[in-house]
Amino acid sequence: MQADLGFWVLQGLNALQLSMLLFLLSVGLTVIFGLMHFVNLAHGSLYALGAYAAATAGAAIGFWGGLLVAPLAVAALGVVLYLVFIRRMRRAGPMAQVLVTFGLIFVMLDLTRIIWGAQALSAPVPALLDGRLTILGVEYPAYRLFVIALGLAIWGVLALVLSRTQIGAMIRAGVDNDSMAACMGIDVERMFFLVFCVGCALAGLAGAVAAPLLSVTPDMGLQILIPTLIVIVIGGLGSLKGAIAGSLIYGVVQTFGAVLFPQLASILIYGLLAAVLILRPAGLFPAKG
Amino acid sequence: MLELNAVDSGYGETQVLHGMTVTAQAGRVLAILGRNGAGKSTTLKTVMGLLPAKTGQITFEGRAIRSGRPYDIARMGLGYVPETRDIFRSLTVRENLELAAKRFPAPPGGWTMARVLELFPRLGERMANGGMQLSGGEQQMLAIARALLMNPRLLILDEPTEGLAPIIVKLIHDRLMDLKQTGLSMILVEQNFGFATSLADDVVIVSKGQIVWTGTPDEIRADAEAQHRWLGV
Amino acid sequence: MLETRNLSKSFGAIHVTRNVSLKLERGERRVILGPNGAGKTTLFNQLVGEITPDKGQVFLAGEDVTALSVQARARRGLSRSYQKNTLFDGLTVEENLGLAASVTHGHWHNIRYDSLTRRDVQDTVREVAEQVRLMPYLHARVSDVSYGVRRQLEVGVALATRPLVLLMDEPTSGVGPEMAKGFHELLSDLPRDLTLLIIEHDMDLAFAVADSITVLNYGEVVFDGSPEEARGSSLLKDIYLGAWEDA
Amino acid sequence: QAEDIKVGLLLPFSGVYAALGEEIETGFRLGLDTFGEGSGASFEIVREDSEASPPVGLAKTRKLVMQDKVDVMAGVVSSGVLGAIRDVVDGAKVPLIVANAGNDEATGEACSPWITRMSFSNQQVNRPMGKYLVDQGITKVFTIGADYAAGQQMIGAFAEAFKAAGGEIVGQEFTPFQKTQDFGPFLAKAKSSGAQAVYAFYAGGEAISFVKQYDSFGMKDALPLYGAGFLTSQLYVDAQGPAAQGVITALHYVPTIDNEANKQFVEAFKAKAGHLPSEYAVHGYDAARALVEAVKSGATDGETLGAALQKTSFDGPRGATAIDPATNNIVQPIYVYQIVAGEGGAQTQKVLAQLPAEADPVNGCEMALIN
Amino acid sequence: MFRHTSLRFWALGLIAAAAVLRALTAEYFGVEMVAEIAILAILVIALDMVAGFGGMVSLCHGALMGAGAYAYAMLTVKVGLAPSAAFAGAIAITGAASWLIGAVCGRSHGIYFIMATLAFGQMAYSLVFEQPVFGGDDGVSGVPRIDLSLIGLDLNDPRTFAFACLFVLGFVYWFATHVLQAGLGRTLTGIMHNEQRMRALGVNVWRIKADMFGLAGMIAAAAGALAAQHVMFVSPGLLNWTVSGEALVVVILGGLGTIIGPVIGAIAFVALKHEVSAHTDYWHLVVGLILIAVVMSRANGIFGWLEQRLSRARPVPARDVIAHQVRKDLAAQGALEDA
Ligand SMILES: Nc1ncnc2c1ncn2[C@@H]1O[C@H](COP(=O)(O)OP(=O)(O)OP(=O)(O)O)[C@@H](O)[C@H]1O
Ligand SMILES: Nc1ncnc2c1ncn2[C@@H]1O[C@H](COP(=O)(O)OP(=O)(O)OP(=O)(O)O)[C@@H](O)[C@H]1O
Ligand SMILES: [Mg+2]
Ligand SMILES: [Mg+2]
Repeated sequence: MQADLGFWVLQGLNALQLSMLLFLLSVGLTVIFGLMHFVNLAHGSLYALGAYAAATAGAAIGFWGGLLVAPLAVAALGVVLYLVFIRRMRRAGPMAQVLVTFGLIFVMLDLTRIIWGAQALSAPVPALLDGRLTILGVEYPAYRLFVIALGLAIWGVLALVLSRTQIGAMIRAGVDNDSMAACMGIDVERMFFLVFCVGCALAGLAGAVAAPLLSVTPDMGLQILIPTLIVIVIGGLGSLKGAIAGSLIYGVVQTFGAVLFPQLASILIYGLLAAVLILRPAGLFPAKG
Repeated sequence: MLELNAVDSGYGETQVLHGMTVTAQAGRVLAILGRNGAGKSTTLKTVMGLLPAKTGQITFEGRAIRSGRPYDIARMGLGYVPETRDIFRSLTVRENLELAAKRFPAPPGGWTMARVLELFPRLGERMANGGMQLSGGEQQMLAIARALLMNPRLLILDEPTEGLAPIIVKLIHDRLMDLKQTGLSMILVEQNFGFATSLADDVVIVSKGQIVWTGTPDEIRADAEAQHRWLGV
Repeated sequence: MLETRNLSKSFGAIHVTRNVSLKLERGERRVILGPNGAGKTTLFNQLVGEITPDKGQVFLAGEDVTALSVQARARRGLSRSYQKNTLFDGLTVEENLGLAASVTHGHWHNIRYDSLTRRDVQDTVREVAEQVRLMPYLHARVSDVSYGVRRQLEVGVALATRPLVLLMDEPTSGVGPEMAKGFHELLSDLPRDLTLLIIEHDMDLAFAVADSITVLNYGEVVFDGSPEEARGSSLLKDIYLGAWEDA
Repeated sequence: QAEDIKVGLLLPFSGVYAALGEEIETGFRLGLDTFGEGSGASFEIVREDSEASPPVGLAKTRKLVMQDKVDVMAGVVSSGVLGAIRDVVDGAKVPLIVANAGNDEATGEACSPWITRMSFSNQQVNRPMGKYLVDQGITKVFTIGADYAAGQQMIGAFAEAFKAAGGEIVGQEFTPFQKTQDFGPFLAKAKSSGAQAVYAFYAGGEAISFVKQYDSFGMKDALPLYGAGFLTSQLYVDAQGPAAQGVITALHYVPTIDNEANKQFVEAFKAKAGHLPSEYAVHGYDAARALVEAVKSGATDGETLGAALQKTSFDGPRGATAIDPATNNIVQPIYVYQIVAGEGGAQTQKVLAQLPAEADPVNGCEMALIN
Repeated sequence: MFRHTSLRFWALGLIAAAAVLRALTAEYFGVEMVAEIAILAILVIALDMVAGFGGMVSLCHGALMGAGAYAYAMLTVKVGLAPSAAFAGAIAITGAASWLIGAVCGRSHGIYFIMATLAFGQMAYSLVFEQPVFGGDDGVSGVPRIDLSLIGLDLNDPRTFAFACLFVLGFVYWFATHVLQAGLGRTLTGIMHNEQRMRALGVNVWRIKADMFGLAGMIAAAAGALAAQHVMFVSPGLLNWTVSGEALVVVILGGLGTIIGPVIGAIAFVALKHEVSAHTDYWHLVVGLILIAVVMSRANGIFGWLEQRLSRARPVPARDVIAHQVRKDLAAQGALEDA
């Protein structure tokens, strides 16, 4: 079985697909995390919310509508969260932030249960992507290929925006020393607000993309949180490169670990995380800022 | 140009400024002298909106700026070089400079990247370095260069010569002199008495959060008693 | 007491120190001069072990310490102050000094008693506080005192370890003339067998306290001699002093 | 004269199993309402959230027993909680009607006269499928299930019966419990294993993801999917959608079972909860009924209730149901069903076969009868 | 730096009196709650020791406690050791493991430290969950309590057991505050404020961190061994990261870096949880909201708030120090990357 090329292609695609889903999620978190030094543990809940929004909206206006609505809805929630909590917590340091967002996890968990019930929902795969395509002699679900493509596309866009615009430098300056940045006429507050909203929208997008693939349950956000954190810590906080590298490493280790060393599978990734942190205490590709 | 009138300010519970009243005239250089801990830096921070003023008025070109946000105050044309320099450590030297240069386009004859690098050639050699890797003196140059690139109407310098080699101090002195000649208004907080008095048009001395002495450079040079009493020279 | 041989370090293409060889006798007081960015602080960092040199050795009291960690060198009597304050900001001045003294007196790793209330620690704290004129501030929190006071504490913490060799990185930058003068007195009060290496930009102080002067430029030792020689050196004037000294 | 029976209802009302807790509670209350009328007793329910966590469940059980002094307990979703509280209820001699937890030991080596199970046991649901598959001409099977005690018991019981009937297990995979969201890697393995069919056990969110992903890889045609009926439980088929069509599984209850008792139950439950009942609902419903029957037979306190519960037997929604006096486990028929398209695009269960009720082997249970 | 202010003594006395009173008078469940609170309080003291005084915000203390519980359960049930020997054994084993974790993770700071400890915690969780020796998902039952009949005590009596837990809590409180006031604790606090300077003063930073983490691990193990005896059952859920998260919540709710604060946090948390869950299934929501409100109040937890109102000597909240430290670290990393 292992000698068969098809097996490697298929599992490789599986790994890539998982990586891209994690990338969509972790990139938002890493941007908020690394640039604003804001520890948003509720990021997973935003993802869950995106999935619920996509499932609900999808039922009414179809998958593509849901894919559009979910990020917007989550970004809107992000606005509320920012105005009510985050803005006041920015200077409070990671401990307070961990706690407030830890509290938010539970609040949002129960809120989803109250609104959507405790039972699992799901979103259908759109007709356009319902089939399978053949790549390198392997039949593979079209929807999963779509996830891969979407992840790569978002990566490209973000890389372009961050490296080619001054906004990246402004954000980093604000992170370094917000009062000095303000003294240079940078509206630090507004900038962070935008960053936060974009991060939230990406989480919502990840949820919307995941909805047809997985089941939509209240605790899906909690489940995905640890893998996402592992991804960004392996990759290094705040860097796009880190998010993509971490996602790929996680996807590959998880997928191939599961099929090749099933007994070790669940320990493997934690071992890897520990090893990375021992050798490179700041992750593989820490942000330059 | 900039006026403080009976300003009280401080850090949380600790009040540092007690009725600080001082005026910086347009086109002139005001030197603020005083012992360590007198409240010089606190005055500047309050002007920039980094510390809230509890009472009193602060006006810049006639507009009240008390309790404005630093962001707005900076955009009104105040360029600030803090005593801690506050280089953006995770940005390269170039990025530090561009942050100002790209967002505050130089008026004709204003400060441009090229002119600033001419002023501090040392920085030119370090353009790709991270802000953190600069030596102390290089950081000071960068902080001044950065403020100049904002092409401010009032330049506020908090101990610009601290930690600089004499040759650089001289250089900065000459450049500031040039700036002064172009009519740029400046506020200068200094420990270096000679440096300050040779640049300033007006001198004030701060002690315990209040102005205790006002005059010209010549007057303070002549007033050994005041020097001894307020500056410990 | 402290010796370096061919110490070299570069960051990428920048050579920050090139073949620096220094030799300080016991009790010698040497001032390092040099333009900004000459590599003075980086030299200190290599002496104490915060940066590993690319090549060359460091000897402390005859022992090759090049491979030793920062803390190991510190416990052999090497102490430094920083150009940029490196203090325990949330603690009081007394606690800052006490932490340093408790390491010296060997109480730092004890789980039986409070290291800061030990007699020997308290005595050292008091002595040092007097030396660096910090008595009035003992119970103030570092984050509440002015910058100048912090500069004094920066030296005080380094002194409180009761070192054999003390490296000071621009100890008077940011302190007023009065305190700078006080600092001069402080230096003259220090025991004569304490070896001092000082980075200074204040020429009056430098010439007043130095037994010898070393000038660094672009990472290289370009001058090594007595203060008298330095005063007359045209090289020093060109690269460092400029015409400012008479202002 | 009206007796007052205090019932401790221990269910997860928060956490991942909250949905099951809700179903069971609704069923239980419906059961009390439906059957309690003529019993002459009134029932007081003290409800406690076990959070599906053994230590919490244990603490709550102790509270119910020692402080609230309940006459009887009902509930328990997770086998872990059941294992944790077993000694307490056994020691305190408080009868417990298990309304879900299916671990085999509870009615095997760790059985207790005070613990009566009205739900199912893991092996009971899966064992009959071994022979059934061979009868359908399937002799090579790949099994896959969640890696925890219940998953291992379910798959294990099936595999044993399947091999006994002459089948061959060509591959076996246990996936990390509640940590696996992407089954792609395992499905690829199953595909290349040379099996004729896949037999799976999953529940909850994992069941939904598994069935959908199985379909998306296009495996249903070449490699039909069988499994324990929890895989396509009434609770999940709506979310699974058309992906579930064609999957054949076995379970002790589906809402489409054709008998009078079930019709009434389904009607009443729908009226109350607004959706079709799942097997979890029926556990609660029948647990309540067993309790009421025990009271009707004259039981008034813990001890008499315990004795009476051991003798439970009635025709309920799942057909003829009785307690096996040797283990205190339920004996019930098992239904093989397939998910097919129903009216209005919904999925419905088509019962293919009713396999006869069969008591579990005693498995080391030494059951003392109460009185 | 840890100081015993008079407010702290008052709080301590009040808590002790209330606990004894409640353990004496409450009904069954009330007594159980005392034991539950005492055990949680022991755990959070262990966490506050390293987080509040060393900036080592650990997300594996739940796992350490679980390890202690499992070690105790395995040593009694599977190895057949006497419970008191097993108690000591559990503390020793967990302490050693904890020392190693501290030594390894001590290199990283801030959020990286949190994640590194999380990784070790989850590794332990997976190990226990998946190795059949540990009973997997089903856990290990039949865990005995220590036999104190020699001194005439029966720990199987809930009231006696609650008192035993309170006794251990008292000892742990004394021990923790003592260590924090001793050289080791002072040095650790110095490291939290400025690691670089501590090194330059001659301190072996990683040793201090590892030693303190090891001591805290021993305390967490004691909490675990008590928890195992309390429910007489252990299951893998004990080691899950959410337990560590909850412990952290309790520490901050009470007041990071005050030792007495976390004890108050434990009382508040357990009481709140029981009170709210008695009224609604959505108790997570309510507790979450209250938590947010407390943290947003900008005070350093409940005790920090009390301290702010009632005492003049206002120590710098450890969380501000940590915040500052993390910022510096992150910026410094950016710089290193350029080299
Ligand atoms: N962050 C702070 N929190 C509380 N008090 C402070 C703070 N910073 C400064 N102070 C206090 O405010 C007073 C004035 O400080 P300031 O920095 O304005 O002095 P300065 O005149 O600039 O002195 P220097 O020449 O030393 O820089 C000092 O007494 C100092 O103790
Ligand atoms: N980590 C680093 N990476 C790259 N370059 C560095 C690094 N650290 C220092 N440098 C460079 O090395 C040179 C020497 O720096 P150093 O801090 O030793 O100067 P200095 O002599 O102390 O100057 P000053 O008097 O201004 O403090 C500077 O040009 C600086 O930019
Ligand atoms: Mg100042
Ligand atoms: Mg320097």
